[in-house]
Amino acid sequence: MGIVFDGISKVFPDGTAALHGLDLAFDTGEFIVLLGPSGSGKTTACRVLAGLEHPTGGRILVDGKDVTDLPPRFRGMGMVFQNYALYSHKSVYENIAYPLRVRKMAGTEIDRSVRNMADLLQIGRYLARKPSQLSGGQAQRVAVARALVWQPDICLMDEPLSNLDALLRLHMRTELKRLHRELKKTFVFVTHDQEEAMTLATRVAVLRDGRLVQFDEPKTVYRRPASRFVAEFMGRPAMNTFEGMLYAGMFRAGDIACAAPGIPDGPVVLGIRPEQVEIVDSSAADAVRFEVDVMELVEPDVLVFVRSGTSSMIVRTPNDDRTFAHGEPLFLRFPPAALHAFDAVTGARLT
Amino acid sequence: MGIVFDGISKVFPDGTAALHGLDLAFDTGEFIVLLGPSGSGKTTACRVLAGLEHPTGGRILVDGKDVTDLPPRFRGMGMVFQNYALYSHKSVYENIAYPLRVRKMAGTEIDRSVRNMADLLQIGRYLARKPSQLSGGQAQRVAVARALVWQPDICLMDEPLSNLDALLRLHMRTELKRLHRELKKTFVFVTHDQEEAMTLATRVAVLRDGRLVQFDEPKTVYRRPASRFVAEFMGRPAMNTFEGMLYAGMFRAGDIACAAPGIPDGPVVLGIRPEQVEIVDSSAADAVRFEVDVMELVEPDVLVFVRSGTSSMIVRTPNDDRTFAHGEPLFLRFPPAALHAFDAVTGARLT
Amino acid sequence: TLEEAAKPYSGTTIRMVGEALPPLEALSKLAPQFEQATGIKVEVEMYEHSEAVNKVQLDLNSQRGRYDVIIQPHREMGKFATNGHLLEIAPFMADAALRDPSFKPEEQLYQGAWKEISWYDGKMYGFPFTVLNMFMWYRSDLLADAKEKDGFKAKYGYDLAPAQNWDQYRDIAEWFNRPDQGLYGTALQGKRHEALWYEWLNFLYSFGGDVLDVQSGSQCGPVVVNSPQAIASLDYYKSLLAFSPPDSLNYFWDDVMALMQQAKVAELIMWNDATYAVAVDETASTVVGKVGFDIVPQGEGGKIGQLEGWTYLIPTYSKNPQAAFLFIQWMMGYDRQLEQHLNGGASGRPDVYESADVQKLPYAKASMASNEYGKPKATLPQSAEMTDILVRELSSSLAGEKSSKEALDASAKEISTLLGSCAPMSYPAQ
Amino acid sequence: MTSLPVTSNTSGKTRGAFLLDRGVGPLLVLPATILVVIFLVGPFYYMVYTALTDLSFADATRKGAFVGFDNFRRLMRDDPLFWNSFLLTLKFVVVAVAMEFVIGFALALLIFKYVVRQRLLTTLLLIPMMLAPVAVGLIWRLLLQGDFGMVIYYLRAVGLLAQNAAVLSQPDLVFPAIVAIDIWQWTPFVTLVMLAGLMSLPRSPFEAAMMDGAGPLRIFLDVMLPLLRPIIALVLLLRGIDAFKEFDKVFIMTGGGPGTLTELVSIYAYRVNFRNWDLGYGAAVAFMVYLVVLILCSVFYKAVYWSAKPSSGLPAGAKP
Amino acid sequence: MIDRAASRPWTAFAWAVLLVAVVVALTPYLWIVLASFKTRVDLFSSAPKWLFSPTFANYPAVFIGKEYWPLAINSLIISLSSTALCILIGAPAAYVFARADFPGKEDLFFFFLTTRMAPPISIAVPLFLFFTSLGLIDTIYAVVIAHTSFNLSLVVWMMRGFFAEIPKEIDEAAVMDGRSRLGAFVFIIAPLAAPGIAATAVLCFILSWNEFLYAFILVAFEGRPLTVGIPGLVTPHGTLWGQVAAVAVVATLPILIFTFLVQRQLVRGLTFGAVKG
Ligand SMILES: Nc1ncnc2c1ncn2[C@@H]1O[C@H](COP(=O)(O)OP(=O)(O)OP(=O)(O)O)[C@@H](O)[C@H]1O
Ligand SMILES: Nc1ncnc2c1ncn2[C@@H]1O[C@H](COP(=O)(O)OP(=O)(O)OP(=O)(O)O)[C@@H](O)[C@H]1O
Ligand SMILES: [Mg+2]
Ligand SMILES: [Mg+2]
Repeated sequence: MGIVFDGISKVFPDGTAALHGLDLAFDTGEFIVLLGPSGSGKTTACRVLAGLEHPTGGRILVDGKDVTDLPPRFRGMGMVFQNYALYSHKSVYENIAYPLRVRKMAGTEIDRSVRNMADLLQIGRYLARKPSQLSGGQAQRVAVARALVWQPDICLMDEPLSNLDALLRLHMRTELKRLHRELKKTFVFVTHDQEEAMTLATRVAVLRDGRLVQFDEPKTVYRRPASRFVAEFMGRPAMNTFEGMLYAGMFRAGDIACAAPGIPDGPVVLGIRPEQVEIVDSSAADAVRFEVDVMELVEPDVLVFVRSGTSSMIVRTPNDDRTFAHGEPLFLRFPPAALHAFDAVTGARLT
Repeated sequence: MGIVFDGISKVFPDGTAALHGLDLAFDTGEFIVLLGPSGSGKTTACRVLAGLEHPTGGRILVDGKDVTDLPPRFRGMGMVFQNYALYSHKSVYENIAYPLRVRKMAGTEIDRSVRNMADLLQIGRYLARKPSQLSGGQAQRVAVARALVWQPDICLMDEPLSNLDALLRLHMRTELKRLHRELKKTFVFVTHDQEEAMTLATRVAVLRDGRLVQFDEPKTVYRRPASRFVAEFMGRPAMNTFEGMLYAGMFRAGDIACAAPGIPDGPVVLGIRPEQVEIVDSSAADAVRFEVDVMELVEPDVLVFVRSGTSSMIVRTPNDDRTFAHGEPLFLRFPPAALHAFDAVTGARLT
Repeated sequence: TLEEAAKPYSGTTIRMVGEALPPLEALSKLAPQFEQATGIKVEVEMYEHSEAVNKVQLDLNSQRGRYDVIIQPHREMGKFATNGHLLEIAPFMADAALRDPSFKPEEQLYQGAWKEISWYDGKMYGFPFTVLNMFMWYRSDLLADAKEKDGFKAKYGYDLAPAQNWDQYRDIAEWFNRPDQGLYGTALQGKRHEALWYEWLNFLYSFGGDVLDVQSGSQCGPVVVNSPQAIASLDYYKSLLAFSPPDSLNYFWDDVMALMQQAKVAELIMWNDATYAVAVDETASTVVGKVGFDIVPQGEGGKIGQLEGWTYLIPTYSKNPQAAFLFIQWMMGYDRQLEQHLNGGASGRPDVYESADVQKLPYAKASMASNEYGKPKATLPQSAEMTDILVRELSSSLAGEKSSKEALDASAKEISTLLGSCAPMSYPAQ
Repeated sequence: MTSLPVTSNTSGKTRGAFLLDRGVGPLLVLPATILVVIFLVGPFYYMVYTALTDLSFADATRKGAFVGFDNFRRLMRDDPLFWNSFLLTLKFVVVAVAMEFVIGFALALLIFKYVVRQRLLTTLLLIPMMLAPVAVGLIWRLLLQGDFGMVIYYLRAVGLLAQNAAVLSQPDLVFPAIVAIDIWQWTPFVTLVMLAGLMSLPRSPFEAAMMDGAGPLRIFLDVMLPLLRPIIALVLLLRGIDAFKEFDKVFIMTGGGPGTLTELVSIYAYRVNFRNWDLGYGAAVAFMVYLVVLILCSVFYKAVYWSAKPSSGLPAGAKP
Repeated sequence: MIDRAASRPWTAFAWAVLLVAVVVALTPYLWIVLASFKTRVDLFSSAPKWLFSPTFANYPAVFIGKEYWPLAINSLIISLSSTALCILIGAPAAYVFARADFPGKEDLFFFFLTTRMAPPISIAVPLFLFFTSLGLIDTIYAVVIAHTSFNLSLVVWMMRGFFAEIPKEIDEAAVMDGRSRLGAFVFIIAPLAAPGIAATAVLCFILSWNEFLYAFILVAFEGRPLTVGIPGLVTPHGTLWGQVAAVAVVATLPILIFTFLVQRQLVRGLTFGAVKG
């Protein structure tokens, strides 16, 4: 039982291929997060699942039934559109109430659910407004409310929090988590915020150019990225990568050299996350010498941009008010456990 | 010389007051970031500065000239609208080229600038498309390109990166930084992403309900928030706060007690950032006992939600694969240097 | 001579307006001759009937004098004359410099018609452009048919021939009425349209009735339109509906003419100036040579048809009235009249009818007779409104909304109130 | 022509006024206003004045002396013809416009939904509207001509019409006939405008409604109609007003007959003005018509258009 | 709903309905086209003749013989110029009504509609006298002005609706890009409102082209348009049906062409993807 993208492809009339035979299957009750660069097909995937776009190839299965040709309203899915798509002629209240009215819910019932939802999203004060009188974030929350209020079996959310401030986002995050726990509904959630992805997802699907490149638990996606692309896509800042040669457990790229045990010899791309690089003093064994380029304060941490010859990298370390002056030498150590190795050509994970 | 909001207030026809006598002054060439909860008046502030809204009170000064009644086109400002506002009947290319055409730039000139800008924002491939054929992030980048291409003296950007993925964001961030450095233009930048704010801003203006609550360098805003509101608004997750009594350098709230030197006695709100809380073992001096509620993995860190009696808080610590089981006791220490104290009533900073 | 008379006005242009009809087209073809002779240019504007009337009304009332010669149905005379829009002709006739001695209207025109069409209140305002009247058309071939003759005689006891009185007229209509064969006894012009009024007047007059009890159209007098004769005439008229096409209540001259041209009617009452298109024009008619014409049948009032006409007039505001007069005078000359008449006109000059060419036309005699017996109808300022009232009431009566008496009583009441004190009702309506 | 005071929500210099580079706004309305005021309002007031005089082009004794409200008194008290024709017109307008709207809108929807290249089709559908009313009158008179009419012929052939019957002379058929012909001529108008309206609708609310589980009917009622509301109001208002002035077709076809069965108020006005040249009274008639239309329209306008005013800044009260 | 749901049976049904509509709309017209090639005898044959030996006499008869061709030119001049004027003057006004906000706006807006309400019959005479005093009477200008001011109400009312459909952020974007307000309207908004403008233009053209009363009263004989000419073919000597038909047919051609051309603007979704929300 669950939702299945079975070789879904979508080519738009103008010939743009947004999805290339996307295969993706997950259970009902899961909280799926779609990640991927802009234009990778996330919205399209949602729209196909919702039935707003008809796939040019493949089938959509819900609980084993082929719903590919089923009109949206029979699919029991709610959706938050990337561009809110509010009813400009209805008040906020009516916008939220609409799905319930369509379902002939009793007036008092409607009123209760609408107000609950509105309070939950802190838009109770704007119920009387028209969408044109809302701020971006307020409008977005109305869209979310409209999608959640009737508690659809499957809820598709296309970047539903992108216009909200950090605090509100955190709040929404916990609320969504709670809802998911309590209602046991399925969520498909598009976001660019990796923290959201990490905390909300039961599983994360990473898309690239309309293809699925990895589908795993958040932890795994972060710790064992399936490919160089994923590795570099996840994490802020992105993972540092060096293209070099590996020979007898020693990796060399330019004048960088470090031990990399358990990886077959040959050309390889080695990666390490900025926060896993250790700053050591010159004396330390297998310390690699770099020069500080610039430092950037990202409370609570600092990002230190360092270079050594041609290759450069970023180091993330807690901000202990130590300053790194341009050009000053910095000795770094790459803990073998923290190293990722990818095929130099395909980018596939090696270990 | 510079831009001045002189007691700007804006009341919309329906009576909503979006800005209450906003006072804000900064120099040309600065990179100002507007932060604030949703609905706090950021967009309105931008629109008033741009001349799209006429303030119901106050004046806008640019380089000392009162431009309050000056039509937008004479203000030499570019703007990225929170909702893109692309010319749907023109191709992406024409959208970007438009400001230049209006300014009667030579065709070849135009072509060069447009393509440069497009490549910079990685939308070179979509120049022939119509806006309706773009993904959210692509559309947003077109909007950005259109605002930057003619290099306006003042560039207003209303959440210009909200729909972009982390990697692209980072890239854009550096590009913007470079542009700002090279062109010496003034930027007013609305964002909800504090990392962006930290890294881009020369100064950050925090708005709340249409009022300016703090205007400082990013570091200062983060380290010495001017009020409880700012303290709680900045940082992910937000700063922990406790309302309690302070007596003779000792702070008590419920069964929490810790040393808080150099703060006058009386009711007070004490705050500490999750990442500055230290996890110590029971033996340690002035360790406070909490119980683990849940833990949340936010690579590369973990968030530990702990509680003690009525009061609860979040601790952020690097993820060293240690797991925190629900209910297990956890001893924490609040380094005095890391404590923030705010007035219990006004919320104003005390130290 | 004309040339001398025209000297002073040579080079001027006179503009005239009238209904778009063959005679006017003929006139505009003749105009160049006049210009050659006199150097006076003539511009002709041709509009549809009511268009022409309205244009002139507006022009006269705005007093801007766009037109030097206007050709109008004599119904309008009252409006124009009483409002002083028209120049009298007498002065011109008296003016030796203008008068063409060879033109003697007193002798050369149908006096009755002329006096009705171009005079008002005893004053002369112009000369007839066309003298129009209605008479009986019948299918000579059918009436001459031996089989029909026998059958008819057998049924009605007298010989089948062009109707001399209204009873015969109805018998013939009844006899030939065979809708299944696509033939109707007659065809009434029952649409709510002047045509209805014109047609009915023929019945009214020959039944001895009238609208007002007066001697000339310009007089106001007692209203007699609801007299017993009038009611009788309307009853009779309605009785003919039975032998008339189903759509008669929406027909006017256009339709009945088409019917005649398509050989679908045995007899009807129709305009003289339409005869050409039916009896002569092969392209339009299938019954050329099969139509006979005669003055309307005999009634208590005798053999009388109604008389209508368009007349040349000169507006008070004309910029060059003399030139206008010269042109009119010239047009009234025999040759031009003949020319016009042969092109579908209806001249006001008896001598034109006597000419050999005209005599060839099958309807010449009928026309002449009718012109002699033409009876005036009101040309008072309110005439148009009177017409409107009658048309409306007649139409309702035909539609069966009102009896003949009710309809005519109503008309009488309205007309009387319209004309005021000078027009009491002779036959009080209850 | 003064319009009823319609209170508008304007609070000093608001966004709009400012956006229009200040003052430009009213300036752009000026030419239109001036033109209309000079060439329509001027004559209109002349007409209103005339209505208070006895002016007549026929009667030499009535040169336009001021007579106060005599004309109106006569109109109100003793002119059954006017009221008769007036009610007839009301009936005509309501029936015709209603039908035109329903049919026209339906066609527009079908074209919009099912026809990809609608250019030729629409053009053909518009043909009836392209014919001059004068021509339409003549043409239909010919088509319905009792003995040679093409339509009549086939009506009889298929037995919809008795052999010895005809349409325009049949008291019970003539009014439906002119209504039908008006529908024939003006339905395209509705189609055209509604089609244009549909074309300019945004897409997203419809998708949203689909996701909210609304079926085609609900979507039509809850999303499309409200969004089209200004256009719909416009169509109904314009058609209603123009139908009230319907003249040429009917006058040519029936001349108002048989009897007064099809004498629309405009035909009546025509007789008074252009036949009897009783301009004073004619003006009174015209003014009366104007007044009623004005009232009807402003009621309708407030009821429908106003509440759908595109830029309604006031928040609509939420339900309890 | 907004996207074509192409389900077979429905499409078929739709086309069936549309076909019927086209037939109903077209047959009378076709009949007239045929009539224009018929002799009076053929025209009045008791059973409708669809096949007959056509005559080509009617067209020359009326356009050359009766010299009607200049009337067509007049019609063209009048309609084109008044339509152009209408759009030029009316569209900006409508735009202001859609966007700006000034005291008494709605009253003024409604006022435009009221200008349409008075029966032309009784406006006509005053207008005639007025133009006479202006000295414009009997000139083409008179009708053009009359038609323009008369159709303005239509333009203003129709266009407002269409402009209002366009998100105002687009004007704002244009203004930010350095356009004047007017510029934004002319170069950005007008193109976006193309469907509306097209429909409006078509209507203006048709209404002006077919208008009778003003055209008849205000223009001189030389300048009269076709509509005024048509009744001239209804004579007591019989309505010249063949010629009436010929004129009617010719009269519709320009509109047909104009409409067909303008229809290109009648495309959907011009504003899709403009703004978010
Ligand atoms: N046209 C309007 N009419 C009435 N109220 C409005 C209008 N536009 C904005 N507001 C209100 O003004 C306040 C400020 O709006 P603004 O868009 O400036 O907020 P914001 O800081 O941009 O929020 P966000 O981060 O969500 O975009 C909000 O409460 C909003 O509801
Ligand atoms: N209507 C359309 N016609 C043509 N191409 C389209 C259309 N809609 C989207 N595309 C293209 O399809 C690709 C996928 O679009 P999609 O909106 O799914 O991306 P996305 O993952 O949602 O990106 P974003 O994160 O920016 O929203 C993009 O390259 C986009 O340009
Ligand atoms: Mg997307
Ligand atoms: Mg905003």
